Amino acid sequence: MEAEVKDKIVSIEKPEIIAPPDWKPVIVGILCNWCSYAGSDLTGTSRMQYPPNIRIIRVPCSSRVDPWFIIKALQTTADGVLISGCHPGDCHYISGNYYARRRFLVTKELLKMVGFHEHRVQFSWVSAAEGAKFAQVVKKVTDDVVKLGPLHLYKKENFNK
Amino acid sequence: MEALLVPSLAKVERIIQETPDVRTYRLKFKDDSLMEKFSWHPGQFVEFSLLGSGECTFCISSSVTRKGYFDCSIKKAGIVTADIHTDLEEGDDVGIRGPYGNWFPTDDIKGKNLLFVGGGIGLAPLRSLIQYAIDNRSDYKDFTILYGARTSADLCYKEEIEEWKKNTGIRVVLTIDKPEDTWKENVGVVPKILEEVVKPEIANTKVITCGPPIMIKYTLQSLDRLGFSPEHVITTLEMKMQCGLGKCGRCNIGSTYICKDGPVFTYAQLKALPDEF
Amino acid sequence: MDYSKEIRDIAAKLFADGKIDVFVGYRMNGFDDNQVPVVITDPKEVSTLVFTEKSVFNLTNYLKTDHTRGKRVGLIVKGCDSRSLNLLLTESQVKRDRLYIIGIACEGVVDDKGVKMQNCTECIVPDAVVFDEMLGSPRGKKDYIVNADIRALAEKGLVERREYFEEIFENCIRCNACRHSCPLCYCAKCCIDQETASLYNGSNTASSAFHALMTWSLHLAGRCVDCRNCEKACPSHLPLHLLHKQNEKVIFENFQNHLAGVEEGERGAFYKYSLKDPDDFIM
Amino acid sequence: MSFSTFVTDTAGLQKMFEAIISKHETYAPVEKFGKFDYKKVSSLKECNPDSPIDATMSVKPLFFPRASKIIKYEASSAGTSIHETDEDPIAGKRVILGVKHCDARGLQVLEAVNKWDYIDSDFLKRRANTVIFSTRCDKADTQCFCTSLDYDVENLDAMDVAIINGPDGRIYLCARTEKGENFLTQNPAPGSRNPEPIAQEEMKKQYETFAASFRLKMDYKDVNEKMSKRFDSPAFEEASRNCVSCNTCAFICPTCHCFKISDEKIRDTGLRYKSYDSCNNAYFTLEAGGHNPRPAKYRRWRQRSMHKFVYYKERFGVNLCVGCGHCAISCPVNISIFEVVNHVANAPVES
Repeated sequence: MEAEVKDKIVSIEKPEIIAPPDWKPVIVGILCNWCSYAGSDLTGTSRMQYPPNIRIIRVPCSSRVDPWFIIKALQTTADGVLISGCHPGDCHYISGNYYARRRFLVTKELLKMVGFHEHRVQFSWVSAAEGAKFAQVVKKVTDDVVKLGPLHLYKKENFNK
Repeated sequence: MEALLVPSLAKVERIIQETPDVRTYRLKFKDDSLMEKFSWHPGQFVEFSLLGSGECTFCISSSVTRKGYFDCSIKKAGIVTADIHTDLEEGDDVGIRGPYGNWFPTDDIKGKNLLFVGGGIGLAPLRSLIQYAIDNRSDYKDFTILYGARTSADLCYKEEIEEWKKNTGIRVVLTIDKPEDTWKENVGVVPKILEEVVKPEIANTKVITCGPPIMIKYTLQSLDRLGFSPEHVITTLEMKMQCGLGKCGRCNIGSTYICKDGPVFTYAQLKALPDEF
Repeated sequence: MDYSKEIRDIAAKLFADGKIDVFVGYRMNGFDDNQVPVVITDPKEVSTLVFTEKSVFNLTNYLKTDHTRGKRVGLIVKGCDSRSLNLLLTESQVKRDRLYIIGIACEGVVDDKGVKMQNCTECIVPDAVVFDEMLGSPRGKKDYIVNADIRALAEKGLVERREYFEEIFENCIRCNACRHSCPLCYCAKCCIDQETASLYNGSNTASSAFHALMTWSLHLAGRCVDCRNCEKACPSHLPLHLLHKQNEKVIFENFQNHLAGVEEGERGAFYKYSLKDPDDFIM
Repeated sequence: MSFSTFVTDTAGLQKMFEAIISKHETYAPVEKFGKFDYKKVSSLKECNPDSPIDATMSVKPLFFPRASKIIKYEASSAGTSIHETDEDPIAGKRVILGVKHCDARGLQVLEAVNKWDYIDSDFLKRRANTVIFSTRCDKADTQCFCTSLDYDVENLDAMDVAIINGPDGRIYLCARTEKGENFLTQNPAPGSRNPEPIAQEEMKKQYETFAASFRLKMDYKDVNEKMSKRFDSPAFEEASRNCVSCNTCAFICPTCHCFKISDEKIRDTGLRYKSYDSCNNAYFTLEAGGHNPRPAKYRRWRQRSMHKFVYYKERFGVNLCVGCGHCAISCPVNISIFEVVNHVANAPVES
């Protein structure tokens, strides 16, 4: 189920950079504790498969995600970022994800302007019952990032994957 | 590569929990030849780095006469020291640069009575000199060590203090700020005990003091009242330092670089500095 | 637009009545026709006050310094300045009853070279929104215009935009002047200045500039009032407004025409939400 | 020891610059967003050696980088290891074009602090490996006051080659150090020749016109002396009142040399950086225990101005200010160190 990497993948933002043959994307997944994290659990317990490229970070609520986290992930190891929370109206804290939604849109648009492909940072609503959807989302994000190639923008010098 | 700022690796040999928030780290350079060459005077400091956290300035709290290791006593205060307390274990590696700064005038004080006045973690730099003086006992006359802390639990080097007490010619006076049930020694702040209990001889005595700024302030005043001349009072001054080399400009007080011209000053020298510490 | 005389009279009166301890205004810089802010505590200095179209700096920045904290302050605000003041008030950074605000119906200010500032040509709220006293005749709100630079950038391709911004981040020297001169950056310790090693970002690389400027602008999104203090302070002359204007545009277009600090008591765009906010970008 | 002078014209100078750029690693002011910063160049078209002083950054970062790596370290199960960072990219032989006189003087002043006691060999190595070409300004900018300070601008030897514009398109190339002399002999300007005897006079005249164009003038001895007695002056508070503590002044100053040491870590590898810091920053002297010797803004300003005009002078015999005016130009509220020190020096003393 490992994301398939064909040879000669170029970085979409920096076409001069060609991915090494053994390159595998790193996706940082920031999941809300109450829905998406439980959803990803369900994916596992239901034995559904999804790409192992995702590294999951659990947060109490999607509104805990400061745009800073996304910037930080992109600046260090991530080739792509997935942020997932409860469906609108289902927030454990009643309205957290409504606040988060606003921030996500602005962050996404700003990153797009400074030269990141819009598929680098993706968002999803996954409930605790949607194990299959979680697998689908991760698959889509990974496939997208594989198409975009490695991220080489503003990486910290001393990072090694 | 900034050649001056590169540390050498040292190993933590032992960790001694002195008080709830002070630990003594016994260190030894990984390179044995470096350890042999490493020599310092009491009162000097090193730049201690926990790699992956940051660099901090600590005085060496043991004497060069005790060979094969050196101690740093570290109180938990900021980000790096908190990391040192939580992350650093026996056998781990740390980076050490040094020794830097000037030192207690070990020659000038020869043949004199010594009065040590320490408060809290301020005993650490004094310990280096006390150990040095004990190991060269014949060079110095009588010692008095006045040491105070907030509570009895905050007294550092408890075992060593017991040993000092056994030595002849050393008078140890301990004090804590507030009375405690099991506490049998003095109660009261250091300057008060200094004037009321210690009552030091003035002639032929050198005073060496270190402690929190507020203690230093009042101790210096009491020493004045007791009639010590400022030239005979020696203190060590701590400022925020980063390079230890007289370059980074952080420890400037007037045209003095505390890291190069200090940290040891006499009270007379301190009086001449602008009031910025 | 010259209200120097009126402002001197008002300031003198305020001092005479004992209503203020400090007055923050502008004076001539003493060598050419440009002005610098001045913090006055002595009523005798009132005569140095001026206000013309050269009065550029947003004075609400001084509300976070020791000279004004806890004191009664007289202050001159233009349209954009008053928006930032409005936000400081709603975010409980200053107390309204300690301020005496001279609002200006602003006709736009000019930069050092005498050219009208870009933010003034696109100004939405020229009149001060909070004030105790208004100078000039108010002309009401204007329509929102998308910044010309943002429009130009939107037409460029991904690689072109990336190259342009890479240049910006590479030329940043990480002095943090933008942040210090921003009236709305009042945090005691900024999250960008983390000293913890795994979060440290103080090196002078494009990467750390990207981190600092992006985080900074996103923390100001929905609050930035486009006063351009940051650009004035930037020693590298970076077009920092691009980041803020982009956020402003997205917020205006998607969140019920929200503009920071225009309504009294209204908080930044990220302090509220609507059920109708766009959702289609989320899977 | 006297050094040679050559005369050439604009075209000759251009050709010489082109030859230098093609042969040597060359740095020169490159414009980005209306501001010139010293960068590596590969052709003369990219840069402008005659960049205006008010829009040019200091050359200091080429000698004292804004952030330099000290060490790289790695932790593994076998223990920690310390590695050297990559070879310093800017320590090789190189030429810098278009350095201002004041900027070059800044490097000379900085040598004192880098040479006392512990010797910062990196700084000195970068200095020794660099040939600096400096054009004397024809006219002072509004914030300049270099002629009012304790160095001889006319015969400054902080640069290796001084370029002076004479009348009728004549350009004089004066070697000022041995390094410059050798460099000029090896890389002569095409068509350059030894000057006529009138050259000295013409150069002097150029200097006189330049010196006459200054708006700001002061007597540095007087300021040094008065400042040293004004530590407790309330004038520091007045002068610093409208400072917004943005720290720009320290970051663009050609002589400020305070730095901080900080670690950056990702997983088990880390880098230690030495990067600029400013004494105007409230956190500069904050100790971990919470004690801060300079908590108020005026105290930090006092430190800054006293360091420039009193402390450094006491310690190393030179003023730490070179009169370039960069701080005043870059300051969002136009506070000039000139104004501050003069305000303090001339403030009435309370009896």
